[in-house]
Amino acid sequence: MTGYTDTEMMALAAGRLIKDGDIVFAGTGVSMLAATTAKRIYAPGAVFFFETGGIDPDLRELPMTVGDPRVMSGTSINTGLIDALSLLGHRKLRTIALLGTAQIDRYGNLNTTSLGDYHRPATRFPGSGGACDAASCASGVISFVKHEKRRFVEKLDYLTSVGWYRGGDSRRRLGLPRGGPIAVVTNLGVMKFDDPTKEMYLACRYPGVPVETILENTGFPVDVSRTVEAEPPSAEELRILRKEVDPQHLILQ
Amino acid sequence: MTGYTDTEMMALAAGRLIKDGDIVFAGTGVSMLAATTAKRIYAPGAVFFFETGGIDPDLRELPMTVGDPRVMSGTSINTGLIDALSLLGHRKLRTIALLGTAQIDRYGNLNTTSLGDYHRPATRFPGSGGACDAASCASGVISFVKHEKRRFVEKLDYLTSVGWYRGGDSRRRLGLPRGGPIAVVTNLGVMKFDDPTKEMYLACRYPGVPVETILENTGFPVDVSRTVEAEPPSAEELRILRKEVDPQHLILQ
Amino acid sequence: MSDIDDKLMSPADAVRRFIGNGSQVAIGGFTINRNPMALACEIARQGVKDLHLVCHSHGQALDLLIGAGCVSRLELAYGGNGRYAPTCIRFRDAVENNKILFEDYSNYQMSLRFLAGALGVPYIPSKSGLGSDVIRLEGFPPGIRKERNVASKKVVIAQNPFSNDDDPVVLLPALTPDVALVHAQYVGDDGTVRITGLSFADIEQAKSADVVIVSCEEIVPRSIIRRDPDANSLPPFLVDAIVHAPHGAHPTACYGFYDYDPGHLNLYRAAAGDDETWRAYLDKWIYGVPSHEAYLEKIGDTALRALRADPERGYAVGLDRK
Amino acid sequence: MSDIDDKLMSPADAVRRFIGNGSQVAIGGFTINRNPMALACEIARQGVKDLHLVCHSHGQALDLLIGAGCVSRLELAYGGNGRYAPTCIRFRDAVENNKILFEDYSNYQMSLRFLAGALGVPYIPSKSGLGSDVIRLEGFPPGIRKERNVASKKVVIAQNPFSNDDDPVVLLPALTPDVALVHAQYVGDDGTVRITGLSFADIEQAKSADVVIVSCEEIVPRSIIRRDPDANSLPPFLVDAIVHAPHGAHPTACYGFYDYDPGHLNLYRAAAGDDETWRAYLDKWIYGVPSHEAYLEKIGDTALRALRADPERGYAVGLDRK
Repeated sequence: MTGYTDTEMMALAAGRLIKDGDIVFAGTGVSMLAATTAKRIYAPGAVFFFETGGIDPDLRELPMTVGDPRVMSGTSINTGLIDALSLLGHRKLRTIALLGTAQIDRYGNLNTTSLGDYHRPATRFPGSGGACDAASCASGVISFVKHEKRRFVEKLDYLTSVGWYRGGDSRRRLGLPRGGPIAVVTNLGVMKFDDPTKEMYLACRYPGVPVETILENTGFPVDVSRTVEAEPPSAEELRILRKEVDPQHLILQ
Repeated sequence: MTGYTDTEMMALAAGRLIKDGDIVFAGTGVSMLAATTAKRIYAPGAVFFFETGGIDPDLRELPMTVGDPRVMSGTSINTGLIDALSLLGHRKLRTIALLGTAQIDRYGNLNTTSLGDYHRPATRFPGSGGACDAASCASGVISFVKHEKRRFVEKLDYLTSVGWYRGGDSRRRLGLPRGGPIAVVTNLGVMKFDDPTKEMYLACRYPGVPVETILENTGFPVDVSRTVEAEPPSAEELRILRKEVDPQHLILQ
Repeated sequence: MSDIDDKLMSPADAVRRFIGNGSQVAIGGFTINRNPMALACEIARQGVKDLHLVCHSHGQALDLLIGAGCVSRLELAYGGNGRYAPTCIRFRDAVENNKILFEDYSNYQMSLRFLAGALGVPYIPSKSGLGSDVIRLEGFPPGIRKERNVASKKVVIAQNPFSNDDDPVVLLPALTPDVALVHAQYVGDDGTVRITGLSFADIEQAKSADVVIVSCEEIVPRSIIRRDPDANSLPPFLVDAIVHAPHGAHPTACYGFYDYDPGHLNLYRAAAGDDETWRAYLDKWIYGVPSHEAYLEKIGDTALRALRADPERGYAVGLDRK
Repeated sequence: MSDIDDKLMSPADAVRRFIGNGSQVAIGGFTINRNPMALACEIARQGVKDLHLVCHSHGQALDLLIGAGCVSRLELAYGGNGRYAPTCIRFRDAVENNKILFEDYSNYQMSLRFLAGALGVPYIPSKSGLGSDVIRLEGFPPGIRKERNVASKKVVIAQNPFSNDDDPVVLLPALTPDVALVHAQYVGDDGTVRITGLSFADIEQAKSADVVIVSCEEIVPRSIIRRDPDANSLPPFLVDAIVHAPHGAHPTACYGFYDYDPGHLNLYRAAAGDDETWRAYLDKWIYGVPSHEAYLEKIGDTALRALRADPERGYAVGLDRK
């Protein structure tokens, strides 16, 4: 099987990053697809939770948003926003947040608020939701973004969710003792972050995607010296994704 | 029927102060007796709640303390300490707290912590529990205390629960915009507080108790010019108290 | 006679009695779930103006009220409805075209602000948002900062006074709205409220408000709702108006009763994108129906039946959600 | 194999593994209700020293641990057991005779301090206590103020920065204990915890702690505990040890299972008033029994049967409580 879509590859690439035992906070959209896929394929023992308060649902049907009644079905416990969002930063838990974004900079800071002037934007997005909270408090963030120059930018129009801030130890100096971006999953590859600069580099490119394509679609220079090629989706991965996770193509387009 | 005990008269005197529609926060001991009595005799439509989180229990059996399982039976809702204690100060509710105390001063400040030096007390009492909170946040406080000179004192050994503080508008100036003592129910009579001085005065004496006895047992001067004699307990009041409210004489001695 | 006779009323009476032009209103629910739609539709129908909405992540009620011109100020964390509106459409239009004043917070921040209001404390500290524009940029103009129910500052950055090290925290001002709207599954005839499934921040919102209006799917006897007081959400004395409104969250979901309505949400999306079709939507679904019952009749039994929740799973299993 | 095989252990193993000399421990329950007695007795049996207890209103477990010499520091709001001890007896002895360091707060203050710990914020403001000696007087000596898990100041009085008027608030430092002990009615074999009846501040205490030990009346299948997730109290990943201990709250009550035991509490009261009889109590009921099972055997079936809760009322109807 060779044909697969960008969204499918993104969901699988992110799902592969999740391990049994991880405590994963998932947002709306591709995040939800990656979470549901991971639960079925890679990490049935991972615990997924949602800012709305549903903890460890059975995820037998794909929730469309974190407000979907499917996130409160078959759970261990149904709570509310304050409980769920406080768990993000709980010192005894290693929590990983899956967040979509509209813009990202080289330090993994995210914009899901607006383009242009904040007070009268050219384009308004939904806003932070729990993203700012997850970025501030979780042990790590995996973000999703379409690989385009206008999205991978030198300077965000609005900094909704703090990543490595200005690099180095600037995040810690803000007063955020833990957390920070782990990976950025795009439709072309997966970016990670260097120590100690905390600058983004290209960790892997998807099968058949030339490094040049990635560089052309990134609005700032990135190190590509350590890039490897990702495994293509297996027939079984695609079958599960298409037939079991999202048979209605709610998020897969 | 003429014979009745101090505790019986106190429970009835306090119970008579409670009206249908009141939202009453009750503590342990005589408070509990007054609450359970009021629910049966004077104010079946009053809502009683407890710092432990039980709201509007049926009170078919007398709870011995606020931690008794009887405060969580037949309730409207079972919550926890934070919910219950935050309701005390809720701006849309008129809440009345019933509190026992070991010492009281002329402004209705209470001590339930200790006698003597705080760090090495001659006598240690249980401590604030929710009393300091109720005194700070409720719309009004009715307290219970045995009428003795060593309990009605010029200066408390420890100020656990703020009443009218130092009188006048000193309570408000502390940063407590509402609340304050309404009445003090003793084994000899009921004390109330003057406006605007907020000093205690004798509002009523129980049948047969001379004013002089009260003055002798109060460690500071009180105005007795407006004192009336309370109605004695009726046979029916005593029957309900003894046969229905506390048939085991758990609090009635 | 039940204990709630004086509180039981129609959506029209509840809105008329408790909500006026300029009211600050907290909406319960979350994006496409348990929005108090029967109440929101009635607010739109009565043409209330200049509402100041305060919410965390909202979708349908938020967008409808903005689109109907009822809102002049908005504090929120998120406006979106998943695939039916990745960004809420009339909300987006209002922000991009300067039709409302808006102030962005995060979900945790907004929830903690409601919690502070519920606890009766003036603010609550948090670590969330340090370094972000959510903290740095104020959306509201300084001119309204002295008005009632507008925080004097969006947030305050302070040092933790218990730490000797540099330890900044974000102080979040309490919210104390005039009115909270809640759609619940059950209300007892003693006035006790029960929400099943996730409660989102509905309970904190209700406790933070001066007035609480609860619409519900079912009114049940006191003996039923008090059989399991651990499951209950609000005591009677916090509730000012009770509205019996079956399907009162439609087209959003109500756990255990019905799912969200993809058909109607798609219809809404198609209408909301253009001023003219949007006006037609309002005429048909809001102004053109005199009541919630009439609205449901127009939606139709067949459509409602398809949304019915599986009793065990709480949602409509296998529902076509495209 | 169930999901909790690695967490399921005896009281002895749980205490040995997670509690050491000097540990800061939060005890669940309230005065005579749902105290984690099987765990507290085991702590006493193992002779743990120098515990730093943090609690709101406590009774039986508090008094036993102090009386057994396990405690050197105590932060509390209240120590009492109703008619069985208007002031807890060994607690009173320890305070009056300078055997422990103690610090007084109120119930709301202690609960909010646990809430702050649970939320991961360094402090929480409140109005409660302004003008009182609870705020004015520090119980702990300055010398220990720099130690781990001791607040650098008891409280801080600050001005509300959102107000232009004089508006003082009391800042309460967060509690983040090493261990929280909870006695619950049910734990699922997936690790989910369910408390029924009042939860007191148990949930905040558990969330504020590094380690959570839960003893329970029953372990039930995952399919049962997940049938009603709205009723559950803690998710599995917050729980580190699970101890199956039926009657694990005796002689305090456990709603829905059994009432408090007036006979044993009276026996305790009689013993605790004098050092010699108290020593005999410890020898007989703690050191003289190797385990919780042996303790229950000594209490006897007849006594336990008399405490059995009425299934509808949750307590033992008509129990002789004198």
